[in-house]
Amino acid sequence: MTASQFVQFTLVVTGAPYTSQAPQTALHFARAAIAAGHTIDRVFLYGDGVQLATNLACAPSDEPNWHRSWSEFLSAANIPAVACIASALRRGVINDEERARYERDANNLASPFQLLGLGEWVESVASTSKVIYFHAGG
Amino acid sequence: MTASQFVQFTLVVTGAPYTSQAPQTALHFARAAIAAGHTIDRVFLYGDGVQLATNLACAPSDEPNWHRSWSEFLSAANIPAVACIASALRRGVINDEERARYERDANNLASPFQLLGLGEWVESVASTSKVIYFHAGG
Amino acid sequence: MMTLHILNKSPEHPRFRLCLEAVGDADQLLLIENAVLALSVEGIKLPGRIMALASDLDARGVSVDGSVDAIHYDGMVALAAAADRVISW
Amino acid sequence: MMTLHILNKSPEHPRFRLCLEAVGDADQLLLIENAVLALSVEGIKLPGRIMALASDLDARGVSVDGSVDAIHYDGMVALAAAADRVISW
Amino acid sequence: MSVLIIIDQAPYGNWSGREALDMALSLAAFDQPVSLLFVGAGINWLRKQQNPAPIQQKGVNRNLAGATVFGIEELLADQDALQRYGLGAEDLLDGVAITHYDQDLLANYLHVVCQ
Amino acid sequence: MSVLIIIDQAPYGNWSGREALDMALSLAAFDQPVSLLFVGAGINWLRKQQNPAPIQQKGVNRNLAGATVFGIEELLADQDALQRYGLGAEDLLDGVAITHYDQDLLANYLHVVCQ
Repeated sequence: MTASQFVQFTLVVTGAPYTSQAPQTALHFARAAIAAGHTIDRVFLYGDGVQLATNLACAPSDEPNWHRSWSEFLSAANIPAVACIASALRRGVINDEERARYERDANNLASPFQLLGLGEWVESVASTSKVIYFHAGG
Repeated sequence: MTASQFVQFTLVVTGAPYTSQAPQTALHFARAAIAAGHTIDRVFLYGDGVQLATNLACAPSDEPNWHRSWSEFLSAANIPAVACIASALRRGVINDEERARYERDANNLASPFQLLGLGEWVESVASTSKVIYFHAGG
Repeated sequence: MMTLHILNKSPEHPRFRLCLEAVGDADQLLLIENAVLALSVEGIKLPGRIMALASDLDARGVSVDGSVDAIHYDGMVALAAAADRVISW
Repeated sequence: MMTLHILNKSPEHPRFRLCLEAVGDADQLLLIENAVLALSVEGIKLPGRIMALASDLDARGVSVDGSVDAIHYDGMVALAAAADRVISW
Repeated sequence: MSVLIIIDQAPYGNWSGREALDMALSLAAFDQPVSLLFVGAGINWLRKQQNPAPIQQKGVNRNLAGATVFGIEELLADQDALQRYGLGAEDLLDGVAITHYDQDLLANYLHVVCQ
Repeated sequence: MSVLIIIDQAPYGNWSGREALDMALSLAAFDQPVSLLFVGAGINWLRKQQNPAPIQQKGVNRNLAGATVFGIEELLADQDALQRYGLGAEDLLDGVAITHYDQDLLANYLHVVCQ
């Protein structure tokens, strides 16, 4: 690969923070990809990975806050961030629209995440993007 | 065992709903224990198990709602229910007090769960209760 | 000391072996959730007295012969109540 | 077709074996997270060209000899960008 | 860009197999070529006699049995996994092809997901 | 009521080992007798040279090395796991006792947790 061959990545995170290392590894990868001049067209959270999109997590003050680091990175780099709506609803991560639909008292979807369907992921798979998965380890 | 030998159980759930079968198995066990005349002195959620204590999960209408089933069972049977506060904070399950402390916009702890420390679990272990664990499978 | 071992991992999981090594001849082994699949694996030798949750067997379409007791949740409660010690794997 | 295999499971995990069976001689194998522990297991034969994430090696106190390339996240990105196909195990 | 989704987790004990199946169905819904490969404990998704009603979960048999109707190209079962679990072709859902998990099989797909 | 907490998961890749350690420390804080047993991939918690700063996690070495100060009675390492990972006594944190995982070992504890 020559330096001019930039790649468009889609990152799919399926492991939850403070449960797996997946969101951490994915964030390190994402930062390094941007630093190298590549682009990230979408970050897609699936399965337990949607837990990264809650804005109610409160990390102890002596530990890194992976939720905030991710939100700040996505906003600063202007990367579209999607949590799979089916995964998120089951696991209690909802936006204002779903709060109203399901008649709940609150919503907890962190900015800049959106709740959208698997079609977003299909779009990445069908495109020229390189889709890289970050699963829970073990 | 004769019919008169009733046992006091503590149930510890460490697997998350819609991720593992643990909360389902634990609920079936809990109902059968009560039906048989035993008592449950405490249900303690630990690790990923604290996800059972969110009130924002929205199960599809054609699937059982394990969050609601658990809350209803605990309230009806008047069983003290605790989510480990350290596990819950990291994973974004908070009550009104923590919402205020961490300056969040919402809280999402389902009734009748309380956020308390591991000392609650220690109390069960040190007592005459039989502590039964329900971990994530795989 | 009679121990009830509750195992919920599929036979591929490393915890499965850990559990089997811990089961004594006088112990009881209760297979639940994915662990019931072990009953259809050729050549797995399970120690102690073997039981399995009927609903988990049904869910996964696993049938058992007379050497295994298929029990329900009330049976699981009775076993847990009677055991000197319960270990969940 | 050159495939980069990214493996993050410890050697006890059933996915570990699944990955090793999928790695061809011309492929690259990148060990990350708990998978770096495999480099200290006696007698594990790893196929293809082996790399490992330096930060995960450091975290777990695993040292490697010259047969393994310890790389950083920028190296991981470069490998992923250059590969025809990337499989995360 | 043909996609292979590998399922190596047993059914019902966790959600990852179901969510992998949802991925396959989504691809098919958008007319993307996709195949499913069942290996290891994942082979148990393919048993005929599943009845998850007692554990209050949805059976996937119907979805899997109708997979090709939904546009999924192949349902592949690894031979070694079948043998390990004592399963013959007669024990499996209709429409399953028996194959052998190895590098050559994977080489047929440009995108491989092992969730 | 002596408690044994078994750790069979490798460090840092998931949180279960850390949360098991927190359980042990809590018991010790309330003066309850507790021991920790490291088996399988969990043995890697006991390595001397861990440096999780580059992955921004907290090292547990300090907690483990001071375990007995905190009131944890024993840190036990399974011999087979040590051998598998090529670890000798000199590679381990101070205060670790080498043992053999089997039924007899577990029989010493009335409460066993394998999280």
